[in-house]
Amino acid sequence: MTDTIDTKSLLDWITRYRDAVVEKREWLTELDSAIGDADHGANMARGMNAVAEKLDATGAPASVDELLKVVGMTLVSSVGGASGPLYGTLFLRMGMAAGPVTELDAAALAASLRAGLDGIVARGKAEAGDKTMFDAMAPAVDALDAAIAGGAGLADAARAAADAAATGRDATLPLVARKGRASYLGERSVGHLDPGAASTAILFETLAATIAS
Amino acid sequence: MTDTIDTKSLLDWITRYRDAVVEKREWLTELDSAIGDADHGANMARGMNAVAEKLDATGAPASVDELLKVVGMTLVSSVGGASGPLYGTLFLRMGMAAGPVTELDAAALAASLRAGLDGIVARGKAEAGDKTMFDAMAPAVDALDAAIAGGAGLADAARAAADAAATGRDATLPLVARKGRASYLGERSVGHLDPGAASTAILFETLAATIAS
Amino acid sequence: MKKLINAPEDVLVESLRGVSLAHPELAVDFENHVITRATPKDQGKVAVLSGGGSGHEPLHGGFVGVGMLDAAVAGEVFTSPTPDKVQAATKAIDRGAGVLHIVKNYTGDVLNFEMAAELASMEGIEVGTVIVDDDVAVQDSLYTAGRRGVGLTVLIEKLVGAAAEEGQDLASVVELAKRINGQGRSMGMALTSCTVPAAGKPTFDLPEDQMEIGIGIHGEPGRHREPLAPASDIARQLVEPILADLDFAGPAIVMLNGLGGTPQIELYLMYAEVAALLEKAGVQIVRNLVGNYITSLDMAGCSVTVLKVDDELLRLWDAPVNTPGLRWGI
Amino acid sequence: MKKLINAPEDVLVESLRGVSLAHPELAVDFENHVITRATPKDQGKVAVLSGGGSGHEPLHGGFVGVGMLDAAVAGEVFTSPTPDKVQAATKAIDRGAGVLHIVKNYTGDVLNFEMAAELASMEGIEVGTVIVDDDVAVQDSLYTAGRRGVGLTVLIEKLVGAAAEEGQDLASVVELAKRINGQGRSMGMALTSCTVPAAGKPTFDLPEDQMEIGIGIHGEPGRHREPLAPASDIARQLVEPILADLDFAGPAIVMLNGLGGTPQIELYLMYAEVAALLEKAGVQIVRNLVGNYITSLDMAGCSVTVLKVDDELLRLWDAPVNTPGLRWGI
Ligand SMILES: Nc1ncnc2c1ncn2[C@@H]1O[C@H](COP(=O)(O)OP(=O)(O)O)[C@@H](O)[C@H]1O
Ligand SMILES: Nc1ncnc2c1ncn2[C@@H]1O[C@H](COP(=O)(O)OP(=O)(O)O)[C@@H](O)[C@H]1O
Ligand SMILES: [Mg+2]
Ligand SMILES: [Mg+2]
Ligand SMILES: [Mg+2]
Ligand SMILES: [Mg+2]
Repeated sequence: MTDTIDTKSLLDWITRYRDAVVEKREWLTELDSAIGDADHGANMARGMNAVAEKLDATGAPASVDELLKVVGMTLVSSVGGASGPLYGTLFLRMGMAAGPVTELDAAALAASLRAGLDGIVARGKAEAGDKTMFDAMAPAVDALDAAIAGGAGLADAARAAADAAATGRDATLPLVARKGRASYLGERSVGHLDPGAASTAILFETLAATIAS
Repeated sequence: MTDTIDTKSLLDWITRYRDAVVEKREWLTELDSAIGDADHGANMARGMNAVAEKLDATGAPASVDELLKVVGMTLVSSVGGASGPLYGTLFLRMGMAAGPVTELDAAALAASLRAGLDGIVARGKAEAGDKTMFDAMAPAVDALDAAIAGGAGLADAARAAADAAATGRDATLPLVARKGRASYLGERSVGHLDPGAASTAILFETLAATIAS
Repeated sequence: MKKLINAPEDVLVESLRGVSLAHPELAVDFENHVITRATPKDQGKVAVLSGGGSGHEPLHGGFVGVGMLDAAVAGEVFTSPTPDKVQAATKAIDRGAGVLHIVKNYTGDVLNFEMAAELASMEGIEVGTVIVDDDVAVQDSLYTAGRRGVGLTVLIEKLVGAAAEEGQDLASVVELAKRINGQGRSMGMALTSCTVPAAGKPTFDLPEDQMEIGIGIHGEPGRHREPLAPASDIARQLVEPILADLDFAGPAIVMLNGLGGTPQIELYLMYAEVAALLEKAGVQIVRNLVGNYITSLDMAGCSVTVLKVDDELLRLWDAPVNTPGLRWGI
Repeated sequence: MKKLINAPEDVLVESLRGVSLAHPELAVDFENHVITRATPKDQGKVAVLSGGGSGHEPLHGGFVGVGMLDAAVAGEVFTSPTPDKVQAATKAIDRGAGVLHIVKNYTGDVLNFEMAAELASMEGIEVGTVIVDDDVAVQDSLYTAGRRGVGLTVLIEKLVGAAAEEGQDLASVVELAKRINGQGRSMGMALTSCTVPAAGKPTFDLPEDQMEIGIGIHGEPGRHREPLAPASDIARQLVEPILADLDFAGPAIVMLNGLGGTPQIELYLMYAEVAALLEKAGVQIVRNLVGNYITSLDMAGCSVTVLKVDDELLRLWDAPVNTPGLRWGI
């Protein structure tokens, strides 16, 4: 465990995320059945499986930006639905912010994720409390920044981010959805977790686990 | 109780038959569900209700042939399906055989019914054992003839006919259908009463009851 | 029973009201439940009539129009119309050259149309009749009412309608209809029962894991019931009995028909399976229909119809037709 | 789950195979799940593209052809197609005059088509976009993703397709599409849920005696659930919110659309109810469609779309169209 994350570890993260969404696909779809159209698990599993296949077939790029670009492009071109362009944009913007390096220190990782989050907002126009993936991701990136500013190491910062994402996910429960398909439900969306927030919490959990290992 | 049946009694018979098929429509449809298309009760009820309405609206004709013709024509033009033309033909031919009289004695009634039965055979080509209304009607008309030949009065002859019709109906149970919709079932039609034989048994039962009253 | 209806006994007339409002090019006789063209064809041409129980829409009313039927007589749901109504329609459309009755082979239909033809000829109208009996699910033998008339009816109505439109006489049109009937076969299957409005419940019970092979279009039982199978297997079970009944090598028109409750995405998928099997057996599909053409109320399932064709039939098929259910070339 | 399919994951491609076999006048790109005309329109004319999740057939693939769409991009069932595929289709049909994207207003569709338009313009293809949002069941407010795009999509595809066919430029075609979107509204209801093949079970439970008013075309919940009612009452519940949203007095095109599992006999019956209510409110129905045009897999139910029209729109409506799903004048 060092205080940077290199391309190989990023690849490990991607793999863990794939495994986790495939494992939890039914739960994600259950969440989406309640307030959406019952496909978020299928969408994320299809996308991350496509990413894994793509990286298998072409070999993982050596530079961080190339790797993240492949992930982003593959998600964009395999998921569809709302989550495809949004998660795709996350990784594409992360790559652009990271640049042609082979590892990221804590600050660079945080900046990259911040850029990704901004990309999601640029695409989806979500605001805090709209009951979307933003409500798990924004607190996670904020927590990462705060931990780094407070002098924490990468591992601790990533753990803080994962915890914040989980808290953010749980905080979507009482919200009225104002973006995406769930917004058609109005008040009836209250009492359900947002599926995208749930998959985002998994993303940060696997990031923390990768760095911790 | 005399040994003839006049137009008024024939009308009484028609009314009793209407009441009986309306009362038993669900049973008739149940029978038709098992080996047909679940409409024999609806068909017969619609037809006999139309007959009653017609006779109500225009008044019952004074002569036997006119009365039976109205019944037959109304059945033909209100039932549809297989039973419409067959029952319609029965009454039309009965009327033609009876002629412009105001009452029928036992022999004339038997001859009229025989002509009706022949009409059904001419239309539907059913033979004994095909599992159709023929299998209730032919024994009934035979029994009527035999009773008259044996010197029985009209009431006893009609009772014999009703009993023979019921026996004929029950005898359709083990038969394999060879005519009408039930024939598509082949062996699977075994073990079910034929709906048309069931409505025919009701026809003769109400005839016996009318004459007995 | 979940249906978009008011009272079950009003379904037929209220649905005809919708037909009448939706199609100014058609005329509806509400008393006799007859749909005709608003503008009759020219005097001296054979008129073509079909009809039967309702619940098979677009058959028959949806096929009234230039190049196809002149009239359709609608009975109650699954119940043949009565002779007087068929006779009224026959009289209304006769243009002095006689009327062809296209009748599906069910005892009720056959008897009612037979009586109607008698009534019509008593009024001096020449009537020719073709009895359609294309359903290979039922044995055509002395021991049945014969094969049922199903999907081929649609194709006959189109082809014979074209022949009548171009001025062929009644004898030719009857002969043509009979010839087509001789060279077409169908077979159907159901995933679910239909529900007759007046009955209020499904005609038969079909468990969630079972299907019925060889179903008729009135919810009559089929050849047998068996566990639900993939589309490829179902296609095989529909195509094989058709090919076993008649040699279809050569050019053919194929219809993959939905029974009313099956969506188009599944019908196209089935068509791909069926077409592959037929092509493998030497059938060359020159024209096709994929969609709901002869339905069984809300039943889920499909049927396959194959008709052997020559250049003459192909020409008649391609002739213009303009009806709610089939339209091209106009 | 009772469906005529093989494996759920193959439904899309296998159904496209059927489309390809059934329609020689169309070309199918199996890699990108794109249906185009086999013969492209003339150089210099605006091309019109639509697409979205599958399961709404005939929308969109069934509307590709002369006078309507140049291409339809099919996503997985109920899932928007991805930008690369939309971009591939855009590129394939551009005839140098730009491409109109007709997009139904769902976050997924909007985002994916937006990215596709970005990709296309990077390649020098001019793209115009109309977002269709006609569903009055959903409030259009800051607190929702806006009204959903439903039945009006069919009418826009027809009208705008006609304008492109006659050579109107991209700016005019975009403006026309937006104008039409502004003057049409829809509302739907369901008797049953649909079943997504990959999910294998109904998306929602709707008890035998209940119906859902204001349903979307993906099994999204509606405005509310209530006891099953007669057709006349259902018609009122569909028509009233449409009339409350926009003044429709005057000439209009009306579509009574089936959601996939409802037979034509019921759709005509509903049409009669709806037409009567609209006429009473001063809407003069000058054209109509009654049938399955934009479906939700096997869902039973229907939707009503009303579009205010003038002579210009009527002329475009009557212009020839030749697609599997809509055909006249050719
Ligand atoms: N405008 C938006 N901004 C951010 N996230 C969004 C937005 N719209 C939807 N989402 C997220 O997308 C998730 C749904 O994704 P998914 O089910 O895969 O797509 P779809 O809604 O198209 O079926 C929601 O749970 C929500 O977190
Ligand atoms: N060819 C025939 N000859 C005599 N009776 C017949 C014949 N075909 C059918 N039937 C009778 O008709 C009855 C069915 O009548 P119904 O259900 O009203 O008509 P459908 O079969 O057209 O639905 C059968 O039960 C049978 O008794
Ligand atoms: Mg979803
Ligand atoms: Mg019956
Ligand atoms: Mg019947
Ligand atoms: Mg989706």
